[in-house]
Amino acid sequence: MRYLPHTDDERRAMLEAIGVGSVDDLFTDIPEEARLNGLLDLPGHATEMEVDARMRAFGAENLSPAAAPSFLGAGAYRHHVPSVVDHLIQRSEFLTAYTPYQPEISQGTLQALFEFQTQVAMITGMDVANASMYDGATSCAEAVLMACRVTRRKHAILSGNLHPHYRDVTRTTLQYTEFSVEETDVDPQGKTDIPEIGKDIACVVVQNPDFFGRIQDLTALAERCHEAGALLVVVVTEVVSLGAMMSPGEMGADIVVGEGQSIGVPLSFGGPYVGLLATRQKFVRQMPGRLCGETVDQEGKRGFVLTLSTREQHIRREKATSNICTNAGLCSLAFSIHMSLLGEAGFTKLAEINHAAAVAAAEEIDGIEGVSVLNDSFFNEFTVALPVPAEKVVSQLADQGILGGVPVSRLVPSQKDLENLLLVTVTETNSSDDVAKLVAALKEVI
Amino acid sequence: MRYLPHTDDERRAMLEAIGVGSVDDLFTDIPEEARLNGLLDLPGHATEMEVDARMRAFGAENLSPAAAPSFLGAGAYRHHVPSVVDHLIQRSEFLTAYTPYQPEISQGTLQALFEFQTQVAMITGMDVANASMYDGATSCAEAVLMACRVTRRKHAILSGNLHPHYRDVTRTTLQYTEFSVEETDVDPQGKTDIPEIGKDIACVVVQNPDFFGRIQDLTALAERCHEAGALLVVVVTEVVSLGAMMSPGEMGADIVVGEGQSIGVPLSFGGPYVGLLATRQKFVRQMPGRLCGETVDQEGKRGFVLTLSTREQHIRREKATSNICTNAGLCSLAFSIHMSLLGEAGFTKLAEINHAAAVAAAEEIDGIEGVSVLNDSFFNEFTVALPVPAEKVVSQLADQGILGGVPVSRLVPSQKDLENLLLVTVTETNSSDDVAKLVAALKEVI
Amino acid sequence: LETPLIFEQGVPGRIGVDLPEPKKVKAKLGGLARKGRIGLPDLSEPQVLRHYVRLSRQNYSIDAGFYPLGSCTMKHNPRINEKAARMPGLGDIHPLQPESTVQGALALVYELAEWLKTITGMPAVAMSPAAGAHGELCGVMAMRAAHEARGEVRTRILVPESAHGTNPATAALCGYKVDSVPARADGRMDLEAFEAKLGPDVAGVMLTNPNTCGLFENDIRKIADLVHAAGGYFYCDGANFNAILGRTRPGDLGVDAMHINLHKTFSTPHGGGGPGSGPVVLSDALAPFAPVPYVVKDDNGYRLQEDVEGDAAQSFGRMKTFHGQMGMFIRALAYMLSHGADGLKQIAEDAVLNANYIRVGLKDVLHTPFDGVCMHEALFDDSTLKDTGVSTLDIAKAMIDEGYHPMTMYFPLVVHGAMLVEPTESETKETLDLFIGTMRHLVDKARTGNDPDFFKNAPRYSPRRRLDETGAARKPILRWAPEGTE
Amino acid sequence: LETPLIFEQGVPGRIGVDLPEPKKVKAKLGGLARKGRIGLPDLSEPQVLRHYVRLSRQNYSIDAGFYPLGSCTMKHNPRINEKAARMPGLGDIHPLQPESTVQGALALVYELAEWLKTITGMPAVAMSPAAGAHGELCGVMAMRAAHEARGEVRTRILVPESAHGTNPATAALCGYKVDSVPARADGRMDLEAFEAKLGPDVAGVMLTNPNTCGLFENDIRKIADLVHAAGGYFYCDGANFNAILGRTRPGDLGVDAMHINLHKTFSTPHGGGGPGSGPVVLSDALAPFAPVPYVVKDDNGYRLQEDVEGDAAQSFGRMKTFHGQMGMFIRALAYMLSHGADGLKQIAEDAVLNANYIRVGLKDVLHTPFDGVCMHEALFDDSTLKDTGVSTLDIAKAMIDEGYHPMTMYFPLVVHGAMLVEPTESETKETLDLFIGTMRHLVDKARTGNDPDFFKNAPRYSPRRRLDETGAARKPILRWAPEGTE
Repeated sequence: MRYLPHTDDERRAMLEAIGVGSVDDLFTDIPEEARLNGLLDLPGHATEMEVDARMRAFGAENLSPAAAPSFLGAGAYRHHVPSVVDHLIQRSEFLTAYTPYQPEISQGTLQALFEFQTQVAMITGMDVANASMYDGATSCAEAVLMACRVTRRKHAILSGNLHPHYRDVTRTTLQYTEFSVEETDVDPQGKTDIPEIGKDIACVVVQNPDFFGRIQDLTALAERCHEAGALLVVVVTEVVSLGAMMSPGEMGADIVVGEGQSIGVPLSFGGPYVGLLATRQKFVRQMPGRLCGETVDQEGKRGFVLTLSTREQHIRREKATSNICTNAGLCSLAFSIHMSLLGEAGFTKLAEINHAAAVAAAEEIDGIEGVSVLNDSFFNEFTVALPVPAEKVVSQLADQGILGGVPVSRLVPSQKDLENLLLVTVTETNSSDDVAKLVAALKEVI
Repeated sequence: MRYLPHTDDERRAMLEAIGVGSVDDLFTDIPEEARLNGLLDLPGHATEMEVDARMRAFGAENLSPAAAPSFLGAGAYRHHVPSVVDHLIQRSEFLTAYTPYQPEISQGTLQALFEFQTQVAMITGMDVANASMYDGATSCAEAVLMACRVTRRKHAILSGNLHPHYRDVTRTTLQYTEFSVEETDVDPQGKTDIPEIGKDIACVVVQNPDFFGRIQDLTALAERCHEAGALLVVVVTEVVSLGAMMSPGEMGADIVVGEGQSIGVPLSFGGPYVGLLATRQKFVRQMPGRLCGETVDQEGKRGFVLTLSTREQHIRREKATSNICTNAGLCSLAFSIHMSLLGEAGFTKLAEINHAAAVAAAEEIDGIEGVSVLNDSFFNEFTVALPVPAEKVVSQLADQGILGGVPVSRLVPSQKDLENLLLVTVTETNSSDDVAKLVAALKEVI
Repeated sequence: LETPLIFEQGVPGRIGVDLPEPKKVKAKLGGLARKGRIGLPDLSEPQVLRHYVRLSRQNYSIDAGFYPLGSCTMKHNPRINEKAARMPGLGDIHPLQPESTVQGALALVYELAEWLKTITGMPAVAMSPAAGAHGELCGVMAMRAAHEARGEVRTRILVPESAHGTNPATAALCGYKVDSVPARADGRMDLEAFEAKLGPDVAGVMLTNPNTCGLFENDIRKIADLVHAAGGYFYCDGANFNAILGRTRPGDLGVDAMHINLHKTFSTPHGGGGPGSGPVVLSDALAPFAPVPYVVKDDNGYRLQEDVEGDAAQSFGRMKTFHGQMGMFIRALAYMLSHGADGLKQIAEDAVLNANYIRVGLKDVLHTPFDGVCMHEALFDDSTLKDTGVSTLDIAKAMIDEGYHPMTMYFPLVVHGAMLVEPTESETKETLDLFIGTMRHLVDKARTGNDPDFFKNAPRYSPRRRLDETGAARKPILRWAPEGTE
Repeated sequence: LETPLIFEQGVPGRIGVDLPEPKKVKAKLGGLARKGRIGLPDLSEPQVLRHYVRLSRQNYSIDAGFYPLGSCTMKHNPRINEKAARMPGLGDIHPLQPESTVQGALALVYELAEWLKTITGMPAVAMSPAAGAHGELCGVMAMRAAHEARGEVRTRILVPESAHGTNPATAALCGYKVDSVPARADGRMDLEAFEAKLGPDVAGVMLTNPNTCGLFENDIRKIADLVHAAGGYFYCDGANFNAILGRTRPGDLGVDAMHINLHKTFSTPHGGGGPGSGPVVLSDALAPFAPVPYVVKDDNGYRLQEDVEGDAAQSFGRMKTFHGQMGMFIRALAYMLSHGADGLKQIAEDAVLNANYIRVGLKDVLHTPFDGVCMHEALFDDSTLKDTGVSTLDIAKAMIDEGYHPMTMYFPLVVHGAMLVEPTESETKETLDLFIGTMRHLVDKARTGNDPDFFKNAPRYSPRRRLDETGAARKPILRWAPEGTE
């Protein structure tokens, strides 16, 4: 077997050195009735050629967005990732390194994390960020837990226009804790306001642009939160929007969480992605997740270490503030490399291109008889009201090789009144021709 | 432009430091009438996304052997290359390094070359090998030049069953030198013998297995050559055959040249490939191409350097023995990594699999009515006599998505008597199903 | 040459990504367009490439050397797995495509789930957890959901002293009080103490097996029976599953839930700290409570059960934005296919063989706190270093200069100055022999005591010397800021 | 830890590639099956991976630092080019597929040829040469074929003293005697001497432009006219084409043939010594003699002219097994598309700007043998080091310790202790400033003369110290052999 170096001779020699007669003697602690005799009921080892063919076959049964006009979003976005990003994250020294607990021989990972934290803080308009979380939804749940710790309060208000999965994950994460959440109505028109913020409320969580794509000015809400002693948690699922929009920090957010997948990370059917979490300096010690900090070595040279780990569970055990242990390491590196390539000029221009492409597409779609775009404002994703159920339309478009968008009903199946709504995303990867194909196909199927 | 770092401000500052007014002042040596004003008549710079799409479109217009049962050979062979090979050769330190003229900071490349030389010497059964040439045919031409230098004779005999392109390249390379070649008849039956070897003959060049796939025992020919004071040059176009066959060295060859593409190097429409050249210790100083040798550093540690460069043109200029300057660097690295992965056990087994698959396929093809396999012996490639012109059959198979082999007429267009012959190669990449498809399609079209 | 921060390198006007000109449209940003600069540096592509290549060269990695990091299972990461994860139709598909357009992806997830079920002997598996700790959360939530479904309120969870720190943290997040069970002299959980702590308020036990001392909990069947008799569930931490692959199955040991670290046992790369993936196998008792979404196969092919309804009506909820760490699933399945039934068993045997070979090779110079054979990792304490002035940490740092990544130090907490060495099955006998020789040399050197600075000043040959971690924590600098600010 | 040779690592029985069992058949090897062992070592995949990763870490590379190697044009190698070369339908197609199945590949080669023709202003291009020197051979063979076609026998070829060594070697291989033309004091070829040497036996001239002193041959039009008037052809060595991209075209300068190093000017990676690619552009006079094969576009699409017949009846033959370095063509075209007309011109301008910036930055500490602006490389001599005991070589080795690859040394031969610095357009002003500072520091240090060992013992921080090259050549060890043999 190509990955296993020992020959039978070597195994024999090693068993002898250990002083046992056979490899079975090393497994005698396993209760006899639980020992497996013979092999698992699985095929034998496969050659690389076979594995390659098998994997290729799985891939061939999917319709790749690279091969189809594709307008999918709703929390995961297709963007062009420069090839240098994927090349770099595959370097052995990044790919096959462990968590940088030994800083002397991990400065590469550590400096990259420090730079990542800085980039995330910059684009969100916050003071500090952590070294990443699993994904956007888990970041959101952790932000609520963090807000509860900061405010020593137990309840959170989630906007109904927060991505349904983010609400689900937050609710799931908190269900067995002493904390609870309430949710406002789902409202594609964006007219529902956050109710009164009581003295027991730790935080209000809103998404911007919201699930339906609408952009809101959150300044007033931030003030209401602060007056009530609560924190404002702002969720960003399309991080490219931060290149075009006023940052959550500027609007007064206390914690910003988001999904960083758009920058540097492939769609990969939903994961692995990279959760972002940024906050104000004063809340640093209540942050979940890993943090990398600057320091000096014995010779006074600048270096970086994982820090504030007293918050973490391997030190505090049952008093730990979260059970988060790994971060999204390599995905945060990809994010950071892509962001470094973009820079200020590239990141803002990428946002501009996305917005402009989406505005142009929205106009065309809005011009279809019987179809209307609900949004007054949006970044690169907007809600289209169809005269028929969106799920069916999407399915018909798929038959024509077009990935036409995400039906709202897929994420909010319980609300019949939303079943005609379709979320459409347009990015720099969509040509005018793609949009024309979508428009033509929509006209045909409705 | 993403690859060019200077900003206009920087350019201005630099021009000022240089003391010229504009960049045009740096180009005044160009005669005015030859200066280009404005831009070349070419499109402007493209984004990576555009380049990616453009290249993908070129690829999409080809029928990839990965997507079709494919039986092509005749000097280039499809084999499975383990993914670790391509990963490693893309490491910056290998990919973007220059020729290792500064050995202190090039030990990686140098040690790999030393290992490559050793591997090539081992599989060919020779004492030493060089660090690679452009490809098999250029190696062949260089071997003839080398034989002329060694023997101080001026004529070479090329077997007619040497790959036609190898004969062409050798003839082309020698045409303006003081050396000349004569060629024996092309003979698919393999009955033509090498004529008498006169005292003016520097070398005899034969291919084994020959162009039609036939395997010969060259021991007697080697003796004849040596008696006549000539060298025997053996050409190997399918290097995997060396895992199954007695080596040219064992048969008495003086120089072995070959195409190393089969090990580690993708088909890539014909290049870049990796030319092999190995010989006896006594001829070392007459070898063309780069050589890497072992030595020690100031502290006595083992290290490697390019050596015997006094043979090379940057030292001897017009007295240089060849104008070969670069080698196939990265391709020889790929070869060496793949060979290291295979090892003795893997290389011989790979050869065994190829041979067995080809024997099985030859039997099936030979069983088709009106079709016969000409070879008594072969490795993984054999000649099939069809009842109709092979070129037409191949074209019909291609229409069905099958790459059915190489018509002999494509390489020897002048001989009408060979037009029904088809070269068929079967490797470890061909499934039994592939062969069944070929057989079925052949039955249909003939 | 030192590598400056990326923020110290840019010049406005440079660009690392060419982009087309945006269409001219009237902005619809609701009047909320960004006004100020973000502060990101502008670099060319070659600059960025060089920056990260240089950074990478300051890292140690498995590809470059031996990484005997106990409890982390740092094994070979095959490149075919990386290739597969990037194949067209796998790396580039969107999680919310219509199911009809992702049948291959769903089939792949389903097949991986089937392999995991066969390997563990368990009837169900929840695929979505993103890491080991996330998997623990999944398993314990399923336990709590099951208790609640029966209308039971249980408040305590039993965890052995030697457990990974995430175990108590997870229990706490599920609202349980953690009750710590002491270890016996042989390094296993004290069965009597365990039994004494059981009661109707005990939700279950969280046990790592093989445990963090590298030992198999040989009472495991009794533990399972006892906890089941008390109405509790048995959560097994699968971090060390590598040791028993194909030799025993959690399903045969009475386990109700176990997470599997795909990034340990099944070799998806650690990536400098992630991403991981932690599917959780579940017993029949816990399966109905598994989180959504999951893949279902029926006559029409594969579909996703995405909502808490129908068959999933008892699901405890959703753990992740989308369906799970697909990129890791692809790699793990490629790894499993490559090994097959024979290779998987060989993994465990060679991993355990290697650990015991190291244990025996060092036991006369480093004290093993527990007798007998170990599983896939060998645990030593610092008793032979007593009075030498050289600590476990010093030994670890000296190893860096010898070309090794240090072993795991000071864990498990139950052993003084613990050194936990996990060689994995990937390493050759030659590497182990060299390692044993080096470690013997270092311990000898420590015990002769004539060169204390050798240890205190290690490492010398690394990109950085020892770093001031205390200073970093006291006044944390967590981001770069332009000069003159803050 | 030192890295042993791969042959010192294997153990029989290990395997790095799993292979299926061969079919059972009766061998048809003509009784010539291999009998003995080959001697190759057997290793596992992780061992091989680690071996090469470790080897790679002993290399310098452009990706890791500045590589101011004159005459070599070590510029940024974009990764999109690597990606493109591996795309399905490009990296995996066979050279002898039916033309109908490779129309995309033929179109790509054709398009690259069109770009090269436009950029050089030449009417034809031979794509198959595998490297620069191979391209020279192609060009000079075309010259000879053209003379022969006219029935002329010419025996001499004129080459300036400062030429690349491959130039005379190439001429010799084409049966020509090389007649060396001296340089003028300003570093260009001496026009009068040149004219004096012309005659009816002169086949042509081989001139590098910009020349190897980094200077543009400003008499080039006169040179072309003179050689043409004498019935000869003008071969231009295009190694330094990077300097004049988009600013002038060989076609406008009277050139008959020029090779283009795709691995220099168009950035296909050097790969530690290859593979290269050296297409040759040809004038109308030489085009009919171009080697086969080449791509032809007609109404039915693209086809290959593979034989010396028909339109190619005057072709001088074939230079390579197949059609050319396709892998390099893909990368070069991707590079050209990425730059476009604007970017290509900017390349030359920035390359020349950078070289002059270094020239001016160093000219008060290092002597420039020729006055005035340079093109894309700056040439210095060692006169300011005279009597310091420090040689050009010493400076070069000291540069290694400062984190740089040395510049080209002792070339061109016409300048004493030459140092040829080519920064390329890829480098930032910061990098150049740092480099200038370092070089000034080193020259200052050499001239103060108080630490000669500093130079003689450099490099110190590289994987190896200075190596014994003389010993290596005296008794060459060119392969590993098992102990006890030889």
